[in-house]
Amino acid sequence: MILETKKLVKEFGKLLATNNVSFSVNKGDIHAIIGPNGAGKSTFFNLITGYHIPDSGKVFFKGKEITKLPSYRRCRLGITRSFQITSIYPKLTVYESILMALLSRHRVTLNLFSSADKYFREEVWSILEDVGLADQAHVNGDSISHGDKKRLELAVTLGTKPELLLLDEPTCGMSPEETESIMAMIKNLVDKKGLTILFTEHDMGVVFGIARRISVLHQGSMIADGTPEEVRASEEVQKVYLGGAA
Amino acid sequence: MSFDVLFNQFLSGIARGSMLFLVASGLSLTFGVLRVLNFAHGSLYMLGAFLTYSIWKWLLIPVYGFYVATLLSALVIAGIGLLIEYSILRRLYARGWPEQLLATYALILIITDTVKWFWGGEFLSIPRPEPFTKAVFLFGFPFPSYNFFIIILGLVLVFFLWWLVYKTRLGDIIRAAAHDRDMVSALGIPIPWLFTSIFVLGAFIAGLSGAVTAPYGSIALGMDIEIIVECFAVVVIGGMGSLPGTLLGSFIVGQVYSFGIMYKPELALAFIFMVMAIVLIIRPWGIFGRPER
Amino acid sequence: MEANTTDKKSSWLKSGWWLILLVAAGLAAPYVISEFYLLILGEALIMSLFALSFNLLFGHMGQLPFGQAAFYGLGGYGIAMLLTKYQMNFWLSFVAGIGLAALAGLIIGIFCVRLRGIYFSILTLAFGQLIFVIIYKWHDFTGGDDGIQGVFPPEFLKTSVSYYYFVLLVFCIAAFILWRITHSPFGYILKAMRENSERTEFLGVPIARYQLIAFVISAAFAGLAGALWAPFYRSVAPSTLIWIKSGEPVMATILGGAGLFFGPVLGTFIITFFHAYILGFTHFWPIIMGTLILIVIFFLPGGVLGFIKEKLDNRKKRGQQS
Amino acid sequence: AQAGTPALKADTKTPAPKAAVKADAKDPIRLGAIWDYAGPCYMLSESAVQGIKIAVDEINAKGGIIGRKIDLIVRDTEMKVDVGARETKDLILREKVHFLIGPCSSGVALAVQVVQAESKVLRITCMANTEAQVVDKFTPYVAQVVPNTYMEAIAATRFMNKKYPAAKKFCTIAPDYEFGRREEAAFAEEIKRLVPDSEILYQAWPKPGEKDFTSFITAIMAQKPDAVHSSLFGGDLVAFTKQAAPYGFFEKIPFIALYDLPVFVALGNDAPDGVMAFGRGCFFMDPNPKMMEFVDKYRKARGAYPDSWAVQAYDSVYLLKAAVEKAKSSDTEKVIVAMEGITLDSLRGKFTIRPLDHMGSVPCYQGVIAKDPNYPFKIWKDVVRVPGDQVWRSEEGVREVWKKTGVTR
Amino acid sequence: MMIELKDIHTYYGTSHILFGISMHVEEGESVCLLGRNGAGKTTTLKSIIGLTPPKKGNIRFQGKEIAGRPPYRIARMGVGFVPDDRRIFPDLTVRQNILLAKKDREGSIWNLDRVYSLFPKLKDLDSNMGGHLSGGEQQMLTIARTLMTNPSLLLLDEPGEGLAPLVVKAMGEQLMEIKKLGVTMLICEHNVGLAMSLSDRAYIMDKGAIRYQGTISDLKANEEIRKKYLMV
Ligand SMILES: Nc1ncnc2c1ncn2[C@@H]1O[C@H](COP(=O)(O)OP(=O)(O)OP(=O)(O)O)[C@@H](O)[C@H]1O
Ligand SMILES: Nc1ncnc2c1ncn2[C@@H]1O[C@H](COP(=O)(O)OP(=O)(O)OP(=O)(O)O)[C@@H](O)[C@H]1O
Ligand SMILES: [Mg+2]
Ligand SMILES: [Mg+2]
Repeated sequence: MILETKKLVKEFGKLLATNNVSFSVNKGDIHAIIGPNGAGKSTFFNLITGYHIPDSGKVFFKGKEITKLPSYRRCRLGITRSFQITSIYPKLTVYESILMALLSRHRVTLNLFSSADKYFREEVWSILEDVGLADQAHVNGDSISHGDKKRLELAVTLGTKPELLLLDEPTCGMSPEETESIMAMIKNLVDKKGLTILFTEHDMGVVFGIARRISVLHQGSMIADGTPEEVRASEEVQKVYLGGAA
Repeated sequence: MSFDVLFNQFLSGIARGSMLFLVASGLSLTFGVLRVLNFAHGSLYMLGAFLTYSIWKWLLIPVYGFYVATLLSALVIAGIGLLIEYSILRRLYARGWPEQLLATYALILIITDTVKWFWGGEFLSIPRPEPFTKAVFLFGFPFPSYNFFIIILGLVLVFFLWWLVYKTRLGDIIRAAAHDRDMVSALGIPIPWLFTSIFVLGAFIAGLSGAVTAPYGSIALGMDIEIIVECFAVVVIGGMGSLPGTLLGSFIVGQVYSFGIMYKPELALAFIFMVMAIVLIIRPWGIFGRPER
Repeated sequence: MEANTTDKKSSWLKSGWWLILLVAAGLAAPYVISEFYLLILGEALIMSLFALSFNLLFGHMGQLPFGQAAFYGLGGYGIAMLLTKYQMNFWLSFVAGIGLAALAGLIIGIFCVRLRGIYFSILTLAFGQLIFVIIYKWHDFTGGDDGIQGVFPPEFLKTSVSYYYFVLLVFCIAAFILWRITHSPFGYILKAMRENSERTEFLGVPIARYQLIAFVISAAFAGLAGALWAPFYRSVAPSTLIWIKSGEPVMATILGGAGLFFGPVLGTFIITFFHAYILGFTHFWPIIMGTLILIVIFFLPGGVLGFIKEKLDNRKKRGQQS
Repeated sequence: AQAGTPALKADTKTPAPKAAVKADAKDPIRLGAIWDYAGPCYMLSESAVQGIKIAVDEINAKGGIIGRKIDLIVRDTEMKVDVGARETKDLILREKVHFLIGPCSSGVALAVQVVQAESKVLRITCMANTEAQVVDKFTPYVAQVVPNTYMEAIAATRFMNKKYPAAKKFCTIAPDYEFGRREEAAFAEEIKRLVPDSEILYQAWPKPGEKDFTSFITAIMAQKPDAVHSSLFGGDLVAFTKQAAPYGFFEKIPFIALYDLPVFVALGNDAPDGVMAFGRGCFFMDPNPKMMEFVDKYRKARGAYPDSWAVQAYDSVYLLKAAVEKAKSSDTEKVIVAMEGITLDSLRGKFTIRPLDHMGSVPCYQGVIAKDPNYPFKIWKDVVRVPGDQVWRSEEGVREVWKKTGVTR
Repeated sequence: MMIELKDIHTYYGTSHILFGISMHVEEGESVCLLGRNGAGKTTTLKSIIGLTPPKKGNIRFQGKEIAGRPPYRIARMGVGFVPDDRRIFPDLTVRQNILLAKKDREGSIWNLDRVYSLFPKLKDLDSNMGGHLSGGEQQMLTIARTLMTNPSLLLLDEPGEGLAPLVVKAMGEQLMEIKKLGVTMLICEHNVGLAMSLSDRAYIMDKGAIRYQGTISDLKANEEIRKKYLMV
C-alpha cells in the first residue's frame, strides 16, 4: 500500500466536497477515480497533493503521515501531479522545462555558481525520447500543440522521478490517436519504471482500458471501489455516472 | 483627554479619510477593471487642482464660481483621461502589467513637468466657497463646514460606485472584464468602449478630488507624489480593487494619522506604513482583497 | 521553425569578444574622456549595478520590486554612518553597508515573497517607504533630511580616476557573479518560478524560500551599489531611498531590455548620459525622460538591447537562408 | 563663453554696451547658480535666479567686475542630493566656475558643500539657511547672506515675547526637515532664556508639502497653548492658514510664522490680520530707496513683485563683486581673505561678513499682518528690523559648537 | 450561406498556423471539424470570432465581410463561441455569468430558465462563484453562457471535454434540439461519435489545411480517411 487516506473531509462553505473518504492505492497499480462532474475528484487530488489542507482526516504516504505537509515536501517524498488544465512553462523550451524537474530532484537548485547547462543532458534526452518530444526540444512551451503540451506536462512530471503519479484527466482534449499513445505511455511507465498511477478521467474507453482498480466518487463520498468488472456491474454507478457508457 | 477633544480628533481623521477616499476610489476603480495600477492618478489629481484654480480665476463668477470650475476641470481631466486611455493605455493592454505601470510612471513625469511649465512653481489657493466658509459647532467645538462638504461628497461617491459595481449589469461586465477581456468581447460586449469609459470615470474622479482640495489647502507642485503613496497605503490595506476595502482603508489611514499626530507626531507617517505592513503580514491581500489563486 | 537552435552557443551575445572590448574601453576611459564624463561613467556603472540587482528579481524571477531604493539607500547609510559616526575602517563599513542591506532584504523579504505580481510590487513599495520614513524621521540618529556628509574614501581612492577604477573593478566582479547566478541551476529555478510558480512548487521547490534567497541577493547587490555611491559624492540623504528612486532601475531595465542580462546596463547608460547631457540645457528633463520611456515601450517592446538583438538575429537568419 | 557648452545661459535682456563687451571680453568671471527646480523649491529658485540675473546684467552693463564680465551658468538639482552633488561637480569640472550661488534646500546645500569645499570653490548661500553650513560643518568656502536658522528663530522669539510677555505655554509646528528642526530648537533655547518657567506642550512635525493640517490643528488646540511658534512657510503655510481659520485658531491663539510675499499673494483676503510674522527682507519689510529701486527693476523684468529670495540672491552677487574688487583677483583664496570682515551696502541696509564663520550680519524682520490699500495683497505693519549681530551665535558660542563637531580654525 | 471562409491564413506572432483554409456552412446546417491535436481547429474558430484575426483571406458571415472586425462586433452579429478552455468569470456567480451574455434579438429562444433546464446542475449552483466550479460544471456554464447570446451560428470547441458520460449524452440530445431550432453549428470535437451524431457534414484538418470534406455518410463509408486522420 503506497497511499492511504483516512476519513478525509473537506468543506467549501456549505458544500461537502470530500465526505469521509477512506481509501488506499496499492504500489504498482493503475488506479482510476471516476464520478460525475463536481463529484469531488479534483478536490480529492488537491488534498493528496497538498494544494488544499483537509478539514479533518489523514493522508499517509508509504506509511508516513503527510496530511499537512506543504506541496513541495510531498513532491520530494515522491508524489507528483499533473493538472487538469495544462500547466507548463510558456517561455521555457521543452528541454529546459524538463531540466527544471531534474535540477529539483537532484537538489542542485541551491548551486549558485555553476552553469546549469552542464547538468543531466543525457537524462533529459532520454525523457524526451520516452515521451516523444525529442524533435521539439528547443521549441518554447507555449508554441507546441495541445496534445504535446500534455506530453510535456507528463515529461516534466516524470523528471521528478515520482513513485506516485497523480493525473487529472490526462487525455482530456486529446484526439483518439493521442489518447492511444498516452495510454500506451502510462502502461509502459508502470510496467518498466514501477510507478504507481492514480488518475481521473471521463473517457470510459481509457478508464476501462488501463485501470486495474477503480473508485467511484459521488457527491464527495466513495460509493464504489473495486476491479473494473465489479464497478461496471454496480447498479448505483451505472445510474449516477455511466448510464450505459461502459 | 476629554471626550470632545478625542471626538474632534476623530472628526479630523474622518475628514482626512474622506479626502483620501476621494482620490483612492478612482485609483481602485481603474485597477479593479483595467488591472492597471495608475501611478499617474495623483498627477491627474494635481492637474485637476491647478485647472480648477485657473478656470475659477478666469470665470470670475462671484459666489458659486468654484462649483462651476470644479465641474469644468473634472470634465477636462476626464477628457485628458480619454486621451491617455485612447492613445497610450489601449495599446498596452495586451502587454504585461510592468509596461503599463511604467507607462503611467512616465505620465507622472510628463504631467508634472507640464504643470511646472504652465503654472510655474507658485503655490496657489482658492478661498472656500459659499456656504462652506464658516465653522459649525459640534459639542461646542468648531468644525470647518468645508470638511463636511468633503465628507458628504465622499459618501455620495461611495454610494454611486457601490451601486455601479455591484448593482448594475455594467458592474458585472466590469468584474468579468477584469478577469478575461477577450471572452467578454467574444460574448458581444464592446470592451474597448468599456475600458475607456472606466478610465475616463477614474480620471474624472481624480480631477474632482483635485478640485475640491483646491480651497482646502494650497495647490502646489509635489501634491501628486504626496498623495499617491498614501493612496497606495489605503488601497493596499483595504484590498486592491475592492470598493469597501478602499473605504475602510481610507478610514483606517485617516484615523491612524490623526491620532498618531496627537500622541506621537514624529511617527504619525511611519504609523501608516506600519499599519499597512501589519495588515499585509496577517492578510497579504488586504482586508477585503482576495488571493489570486 | 527554430533553425538556429543548435548553434545557440555561438549566438552573438555569448561570443564574448565584445565584452573584452568593453572592458578594455572601460580601462582606457580615464585617458580618453574628460573628468566630468569620467564621473558620469562611474555613476552609470554604479547605477547599472543597481539596475542589475533589480533585474535579478524582475527579469529573471518575474517579480517587480518597487522598493529597491531602500536597500540601495541602506547600503549608503550603512557605510556613511559607520564611517562618520563611529569612525570605523572604510572597508569594514563598506562590507557592513552591504550586510545591512542584505539583512533588511531578509526581514522584508520574508513578508514580500508570499505575494505575486502587482501585490508584490506594492508591498515592496510600502516597506521601502517605511524604511524611508524611519530614516527621514529619525533625525537625531540619521540626520533626517540633511543626510550624512563627509563620507570620504581612503586617501588612495580620493581622486576621480582612482575611484573610477575601483568602481569599475567592483562592477565587473559583481556583474560576473550575477551573471553566473543567472546561469546556475538556482538561476534556472528562478526562471521557472517566473514562468509558472505553481508548477514549480510541484516539482519539489519551496518557492517562497527560493524567492527569499533571490530577494536577499538582490538586496545585497543593491546595497553594494549604494555603498559604492556614498563615498563617490561623499554624502547620502533620504532622497536616495525614496520610492521615486526605486523607479529608476525599473525605467533603465525596461528601456534597455529586461530579457537580456546586459539590458539594464545599457538602459542605465542611456539614461545617465542622456540625463547629464540634457540637464545642461533645460530643467525640463522629466518630460523628455517620460516621452523617451513611452517611445521605447511602444516601438521597442523588448527594450533597446532586445531590439538590437532581434535585428542581429534576423540578419543572421537571413544570412543562413541565402 | 566656450562655444557649444550646453548650459542655461543668462538671457541678457539688457545687452551690455558693445564697447564694454569688447574691452572686457578677456577671461570672464564664471558664476555657477545651482538651484532646486522642483517641488516647493521650484518657485523660490526661480525668484532667486531672477535676482541673480538682474544683478549680473547690471554689473555687466557697467563693465563687469575688475574689468571682467560675468558669465552665468544655471543648473538644476531637481532637489535631490545626488543630482546636486553631481551638478556641482559638473559646474566645477566642465564649466570651470569660479564661484557658486545656491541652492534652496538645506539637505542639498550640505551635499553640495562637501563637493565644493573639496574642490575649493567658494559658494554664497542665500536661501538654504541651516546653521550647519557655517557652524557645525564650517568650511572657509562658504559665506552666508541669509539669516541662519538660529538668528531667525531667536529674533522671532524675542518679538513674540515682547508682544505676549505673559505667554508661558507653547506649541510649535514646523516642517519636518533640517530647516524646521533647527528653527524650533533655537526657539526652545531662546524661550527658556526669556521665560524661564515656560513650557513647550507639544511639537508637531508635518512633512514638507503636507496639504492637510486639520489633525495638527485640532491636536494643537486641544493643548490650549498661550502661543504657537511656527516655521511653516510657502504652500504649507497657505494650507495651514486656510484650515486653521475656521477653527477660530487665529482669534484664540497668538501665532507667528514665516508669512512673506508669496504666501500673501496666494492667500489674498484669507491672510489673517493681526497675526505675527517674520521674514528675511522684502520690500514691505524694508522699503528703503535702494530696495524700491530694485522693486521697479524686478517688476519690469518679471511683471511681479520681488520676494525675499530675489533680494538675497541679488545681494549675493554684489557681495562677490565687492570681495573680488577688494582682492583685485578672482582667485578663490584671495577672495575669501578679502571677504572676511567686508561690509556691504545691500538692499537690506549694511551688513558685515564675520571673519570667524563667514556669517553675514544680515537683518531679521518681524511684523504684524495688515491690509494696505496700495497693494493687491496684505503686507506687514509695525515692522521691526533686527540687525544680525544682535541675534547671531556669539563667537564663543560658535567655537563651542566647533569643539563638538571637530571643526578647527 | 451562413458562413464562408476563403483562403484564410492565420498566424500566432510570426508562426504561420493556418494555410489557406476554405470552408463554408449553410444556414441551419451542422458541420464538424475534425483532426488531430494541433491541426488548427481551435485556431480556425478563433479566426472566425476574431480573437486571432486572419492576416489574409476573407470570412463572410451572412454575406458580410467580418475578417478583421473586433470580436464583440462579430459576436453581436450572431456568432456564438464556446471556447475549449472555458474562460469562466471567476468573480461572478453562475447566474451573473449567464446573464452577462444575455442578448435579446428577433426570434430569441434562450433565457435563464431554458438554459437551466438544459443543464439542471447549474441551477443548483445558481449563486456559486464561477471560479469555484468543477471542470465539468465550468464546461456546462460556458455553453449556457454562449447560448444566452442567442447566436445564429454556434462555434463549439470541444463541448464534450471533461464531461461525464451521462452529461455528454444529455448534452448531445440538447444540441440536437438546438439544431432543430434552426441554429447553425460548427463543432470541433475529439469524440468522433458525438461529433458525427450531431453533424450533417464534416471537414478534416491536418497541419493547418483542410484534407477532406464530405457528408457524414460519405465519411462513414471512407475507411481510409478515417484511419489516416481519425484513428477510428
Ligand atoms: N474553492 C472552492 N470553493 C467552493 N466550492 C468549490 C471549490 N472548489 C471546488 N468546489 C466545488 O466542489 C465540488 C467538487 O469539485 P471538484 O473540482 O472536485 O469536482 P470534480 O469531481 O473534479 O469534477 P469534474 O469532473 O467536473 O472536474 C464542485 O461542486 C465545486 O463546485
Ligand atoms: N498561443 C499560441 N502561440 C503560438 N502557437 C500556438 C498558440 N496556440 C496554438 N498554437 C499552435 O497552433 C497550432 C494549431 O493549434 P490549435 O489549438 O488550433 O489546434 P487544435 O486543432 O485546436 O488542437 P487541439 O485538438 O489539441 O485543441 C498548434 O501547432 C499550436 O502549436
Ligand atoms: Mg476535476
Ligand atoms: Mg483545440
